[in-house]
Amino acid sequence: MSTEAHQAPPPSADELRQRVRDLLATHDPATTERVEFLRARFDAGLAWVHFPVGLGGLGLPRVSQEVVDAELAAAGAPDNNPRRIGIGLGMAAPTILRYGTSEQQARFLRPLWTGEEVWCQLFSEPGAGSDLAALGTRAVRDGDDWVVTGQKVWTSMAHEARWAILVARTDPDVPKHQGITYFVLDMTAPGVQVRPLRQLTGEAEFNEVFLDGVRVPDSQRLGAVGEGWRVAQTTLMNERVSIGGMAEPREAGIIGLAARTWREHPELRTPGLHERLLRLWVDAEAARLTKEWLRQRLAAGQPGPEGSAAKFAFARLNQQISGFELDLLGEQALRYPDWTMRRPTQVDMLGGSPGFRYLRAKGNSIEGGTSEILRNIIAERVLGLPTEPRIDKDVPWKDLPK
Amino acid sequence: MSTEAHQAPPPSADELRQRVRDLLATHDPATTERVEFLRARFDAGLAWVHFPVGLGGLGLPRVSQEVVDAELAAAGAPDNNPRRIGIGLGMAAPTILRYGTSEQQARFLRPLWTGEEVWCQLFSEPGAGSDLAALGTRAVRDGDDWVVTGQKVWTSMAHEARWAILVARTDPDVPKHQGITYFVLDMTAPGVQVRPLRQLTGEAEFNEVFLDGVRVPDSQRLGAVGEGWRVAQTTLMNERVSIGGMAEPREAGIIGLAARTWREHPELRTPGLHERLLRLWVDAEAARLTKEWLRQRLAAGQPGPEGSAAKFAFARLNQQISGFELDLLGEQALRYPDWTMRRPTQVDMLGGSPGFRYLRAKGNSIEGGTSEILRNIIAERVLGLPTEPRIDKDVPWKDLPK
Amino acid sequence: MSTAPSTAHDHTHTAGPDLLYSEVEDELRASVRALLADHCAWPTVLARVETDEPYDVGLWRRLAAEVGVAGLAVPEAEGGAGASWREVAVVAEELGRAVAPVPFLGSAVLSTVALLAVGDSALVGDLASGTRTAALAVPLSTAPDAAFPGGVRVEPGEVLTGAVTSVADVLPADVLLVPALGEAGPALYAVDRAAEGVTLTGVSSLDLTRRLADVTLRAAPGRLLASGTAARDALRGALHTGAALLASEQLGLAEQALATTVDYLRTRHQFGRPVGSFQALKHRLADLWVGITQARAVARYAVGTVADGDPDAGVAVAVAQSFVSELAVLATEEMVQLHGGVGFTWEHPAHLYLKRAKADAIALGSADHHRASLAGLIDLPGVPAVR
Amino acid sequence: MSTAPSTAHDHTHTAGPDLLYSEVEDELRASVRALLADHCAWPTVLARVETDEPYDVGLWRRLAAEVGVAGLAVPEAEGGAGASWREVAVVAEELGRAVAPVPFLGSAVLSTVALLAVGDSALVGDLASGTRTAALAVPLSTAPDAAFPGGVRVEPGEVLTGAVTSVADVLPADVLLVPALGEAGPALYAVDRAAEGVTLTGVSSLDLTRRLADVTLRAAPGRLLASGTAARDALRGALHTGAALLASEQLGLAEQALATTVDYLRTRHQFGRPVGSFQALKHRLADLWVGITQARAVARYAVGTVADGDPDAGVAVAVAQSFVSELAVLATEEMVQLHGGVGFTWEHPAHLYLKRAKADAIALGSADHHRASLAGLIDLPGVPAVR
Repeated sequence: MSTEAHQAPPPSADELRQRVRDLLATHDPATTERVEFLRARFDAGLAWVHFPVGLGGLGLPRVSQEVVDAELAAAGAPDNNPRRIGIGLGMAAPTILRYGTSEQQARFLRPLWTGEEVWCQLFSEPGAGSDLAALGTRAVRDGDDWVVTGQKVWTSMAHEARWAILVARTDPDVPKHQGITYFVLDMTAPGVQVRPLRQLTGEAEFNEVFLDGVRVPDSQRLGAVGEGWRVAQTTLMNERVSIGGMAEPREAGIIGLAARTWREHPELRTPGLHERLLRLWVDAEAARLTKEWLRQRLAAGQPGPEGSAAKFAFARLNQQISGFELDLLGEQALRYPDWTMRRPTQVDMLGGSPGFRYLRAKGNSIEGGTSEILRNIIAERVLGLPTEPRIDKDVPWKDLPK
Repeated sequence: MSTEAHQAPPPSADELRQRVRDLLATHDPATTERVEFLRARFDAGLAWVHFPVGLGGLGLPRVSQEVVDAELAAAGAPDNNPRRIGIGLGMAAPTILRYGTSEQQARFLRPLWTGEEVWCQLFSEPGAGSDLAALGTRAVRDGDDWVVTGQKVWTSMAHEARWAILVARTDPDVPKHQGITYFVLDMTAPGVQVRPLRQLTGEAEFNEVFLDGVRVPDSQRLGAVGEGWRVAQTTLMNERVSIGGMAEPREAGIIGLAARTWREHPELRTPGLHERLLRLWVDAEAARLTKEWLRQRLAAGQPGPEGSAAKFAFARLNQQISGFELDLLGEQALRYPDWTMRRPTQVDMLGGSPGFRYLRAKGNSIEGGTSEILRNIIAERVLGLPTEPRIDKDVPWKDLPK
Repeated sequence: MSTAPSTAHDHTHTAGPDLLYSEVEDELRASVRALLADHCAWPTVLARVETDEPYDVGLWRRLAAEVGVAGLAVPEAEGGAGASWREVAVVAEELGRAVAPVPFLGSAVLSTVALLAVGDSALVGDLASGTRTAALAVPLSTAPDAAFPGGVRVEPGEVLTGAVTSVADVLPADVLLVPALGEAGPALYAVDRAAEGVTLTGVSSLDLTRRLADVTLRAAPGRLLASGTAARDALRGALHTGAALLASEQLGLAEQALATTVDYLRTRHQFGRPVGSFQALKHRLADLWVGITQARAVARYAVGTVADGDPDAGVAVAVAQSFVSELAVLATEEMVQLHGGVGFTWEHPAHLYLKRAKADAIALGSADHHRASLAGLIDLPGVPAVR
Repeated sequence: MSTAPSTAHDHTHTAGPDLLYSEVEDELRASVRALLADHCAWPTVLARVETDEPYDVGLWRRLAAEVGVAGLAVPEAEGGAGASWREVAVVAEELGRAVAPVPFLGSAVLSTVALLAVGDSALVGDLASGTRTAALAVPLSTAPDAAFPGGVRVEPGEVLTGAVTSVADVLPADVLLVPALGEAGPALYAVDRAAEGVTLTGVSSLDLTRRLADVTLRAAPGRLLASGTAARDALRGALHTGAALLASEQLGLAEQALATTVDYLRTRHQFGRPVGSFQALKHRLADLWVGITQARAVARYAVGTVADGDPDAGVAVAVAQSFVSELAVLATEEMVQLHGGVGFTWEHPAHLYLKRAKADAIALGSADHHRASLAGLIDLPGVPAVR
């Protein structure tokens, strides 16, 4: 029931399939180099069909993408490894699309989508986590450039990224939400230093990024000066919407691993653990059905606020089930495979050890919005409960307690 | 290790016992009328030995009372039915002792202690529950009297009480904590109307009290005009300190009833309920040991803030165990003995039906300070966490949102 | 406890039923809600529960006649609307939301399923039109996989003798559907409420809005509906569908408990602020909303599988009763607590919701019972029996 | 599972042990805490755990020599301080509070109890002075009422062969106390760590501050300490007292987790306010404080009954492990969560507490295991076995 692209009648599924066949005819996946194929796909408007014509899309409803993806998958075409470039696809691209100039869109979107250029996100700071708007990284105007100095944290892929989306404070004398500006930053520029940030699993998925007098041309600003907070909302909104695609099978998450251990090791079972497992299984099934409900809503063009519930429930379930796994395993859980510092490119909850899962799951209720912030959002935006008295909205940023 | 009554050496336990024997010699419990015996006991300073001489006490440490009570109980002496007059003993008396004039002390304390005059408490209002200081009952000066108008609620024993302790607003133009004054109100005065307040159990333990132009002589004021909030702190502090006396045996609370049902009805058992019962039993034992710990602390002269933890845990346990009882009973729990409105003089959690316990326990986390307020108190006064931004402390009462 | 032909971990169940509400269902909901708003506001309910007529039969007739709620899942040929249990579930939500004292569960669900199973079109049609109501004579706490009840025996001459305790919706019923044991085993009989030998004794019930009664039969004349496996299946089917629909009722209870509490906390002030602005309460209500969001998906899935005859219905209903029962109790307990003193009074509706939720949690098998059944269905067995 | 000679519901246990800390204990605590503050600050601990010497043997010698922590419960005649397990529990709290990597549990508790039981004064004296340390060669997860281990066999010539996995505090140990099965049944042996045939393999452990090792014995010479019932009782007594003391360690962990979190939230600002002023967090921390208050009473009672030889010790220890294990895990999980991102990093000590708490919850019998044992002790049996 989408109302997008009403001007011209959208191509039918058959027409879309024809476009895919045309692409495949001119670029046989079996013989075309991967990057070249992806570029051609982008140019054919089949990258993200809901993007405008000329920017990798056809101005179609989002759901039409399923037709394209299915056809291409059937033909054995390479994909753009979306998990590796998730920040670019999910956060940078929608923001560039909405706030970027046409030059910026033309420059950034194609290599972003093909994965030739990896993106990362320079938002969080040691002193500004949940309260992102309190950020203190400064950007000072100097001719046609901005000079950026500060420290960012929790930056995944920073060590592989070519570009970053960045929010920085350009005016400390106004209230905190008003003095922020949004930039695209070249991660190869002088003054950018990336250090791995080791986490309690022993690994370092993330980085700290130190910015010391990094020059950013004003042409890499996204949106107006001082409008960075509003621009960032687009980025963050897209971070949380990640439900969709296929229905998830029962026991697909880590509950499946716990259930398998239970089935294969009768000697570990106790009545108390049985009760706990059954409760967790039911909770996992409830979470799965909620995601399915949400998927059906999105497919029907009725997005709802239940996505935050899904993230929230996911974090709690992962934590509870992984805690259960260790209790079930007993002695074996006292052993941890390896604490050696490593640099994984993505999180593999299902492939890791139970101990890894237990520890890594602790991050699920922190990353991408803490469970506490999600509860605030649900209470205020969904339930309409009144906000708390705020004292930080009208005071100049520089006068706030830190 | 109390430092009370250091001036004169306190009488030894033997001397106390002698005093009791003297009382018993002149007032044989077997032949003396109950009230007469209680009056004599009061006059002998054996009512509450930590009260001053002349007011029913001997200025001794609180613990000395145990000696007296044990001797009198052994001799078969009547007691003053402390549960019936709990509000007088626990709340009114300490406040009168601390803030009352000597005339007030002489007039009120003796019949209060003997139970000849029952007391009730007129604090809560429909619009001022947890936020007691928001109360709106007005007291207006008129010559030597105050004229009181307003509505109070949750008043137990109001229908049997001769006197009430009352807080009322005497100045609406100052911030809410500053305009309150504390009075003793005659419950038989014209303009006092008591109506039973039925609760979800079907019973009416409590009352609503409507005050319509009730005249209170200024001589019945306790403390200075506008000092009522501070006076009320003494009352409320004494409400929460009620731990002491004997150690509580294991399974003495409602967990004992649940355990008995479990033992006597193997046909009701399921593995899931077993796990729940064991957890509740452990929690009940933890609560019991905590009360024992607190009792030992008080006996050692080291009172601590853990009393609020005990009340809090008590409410949660009663609610959880009574909920468990119904689930265990199954079909039987679908039946409730009787919804007829009754007027009990005290709560009998252990003697009532499981359904009654389940419903009545809902009040445990509301009455005498909600669990939410108790958590605030623990967080701020015990853990030293910062208070929330307050907007109601400096605004005149009349300008507060209601 | 039943055993599972196919286990859950073979990953066969992926998409399954439509979980959303259709436009038709939205309209149905609006009609039911409007009628209940006019005739079933909670002060009306509270006033009724202590009278001699705890059920509002007039309201039920009206719901049946004006909105057709009694026969939604009954085929048109048998006098119904030819819709499905999915639509009935929407009605269950609304009736739960209003704690309506009507014989919906007993007549339009339990009895109707049983009668459809045994093919008694005449009686089904009467129930569907609301001109008569029926009750299934089992204790309300009976679980779908319970043993066939043995409290009533068939005696020579097709008369029934025995007793059944704690029967829901039987007080206003015209007909009792009675599971009984005859010489040839299980049987299901229809017994006229007005027949000789039928005695109903009202029971003071925890749930004020669904009054129970004890049924005594002394050589009461019965009409055989089914016997043997057919009787057993009819009873089990009725209880199973009932458990699915009950989850929707529980969802409605929980939703209304949350909505009422949110409204109260938005307007009630303490410490110079709306109480609903205090973060600890906000977080608890947010948790509750998350739970209700999940309960909705779970309940819709359960009734969807039942409506579709999906083989996953056994798991789905057990999951629904495991999850939604406890959620509804939590929601109503929070409703009482977060209303402070006023929620503890008889004159506030919170207790009607609390009592209904707690009774519903025991009805048609407790959450604990359904979790135990689930263990067999999804191949998560308990401790080996050797110890 | 052991059966109870006297059941709990006969209401015999009322007052019981002193639950408070004595002045002597307060002084002991201050001494231990001061020494740990100087030599066991968490950056020191964190730096050590990834080295080849995860245990701080120097610190342990110092604690033994300067404060006498290793022999508090050992009679003076055997080289100890002649105090009781009550005082040892205070040390356990402080070591838990510091997540100190010292062989306290293995040497000063498990081994010392076992050696006192079998009457090996010489070795007890060495352990008490801290000049030597010992470890009890059982998996750390072993519960007090577990079956006697069968992984090591006594072979002719009093030599031992077999393997034991996941042994705590054995890496720095001089002596291993090895339960073994001989021809005459259970036996307990002392084995010199340096003896031929003894191999230790360090294990990468969940708890970084209590590194485990696997022990392999190949015809290693052993010295018989006890056999038969005496060996069995010595082992069970060691594990039982160990479980009581572990509750005190877990209490210390929880207290420190709460204290650290409160300190952080008092100073950290978000939204222009100290984070600790947000009510939802305050309520969670208040709940935790209530739990810790209860855990303290429970742990003191457990160690009190053990110290007094009170017949209620079985129930008391099972209650303590059921309650305090989960509380300590919760406290450290809240510590990680409420520190936000920084609590998730390797460079913050929160993870050291989380890992110790989770490992402790599995050590010496899980909470689940202890609850199951408790059921027998307090006459709350499970479902009758007929189904």
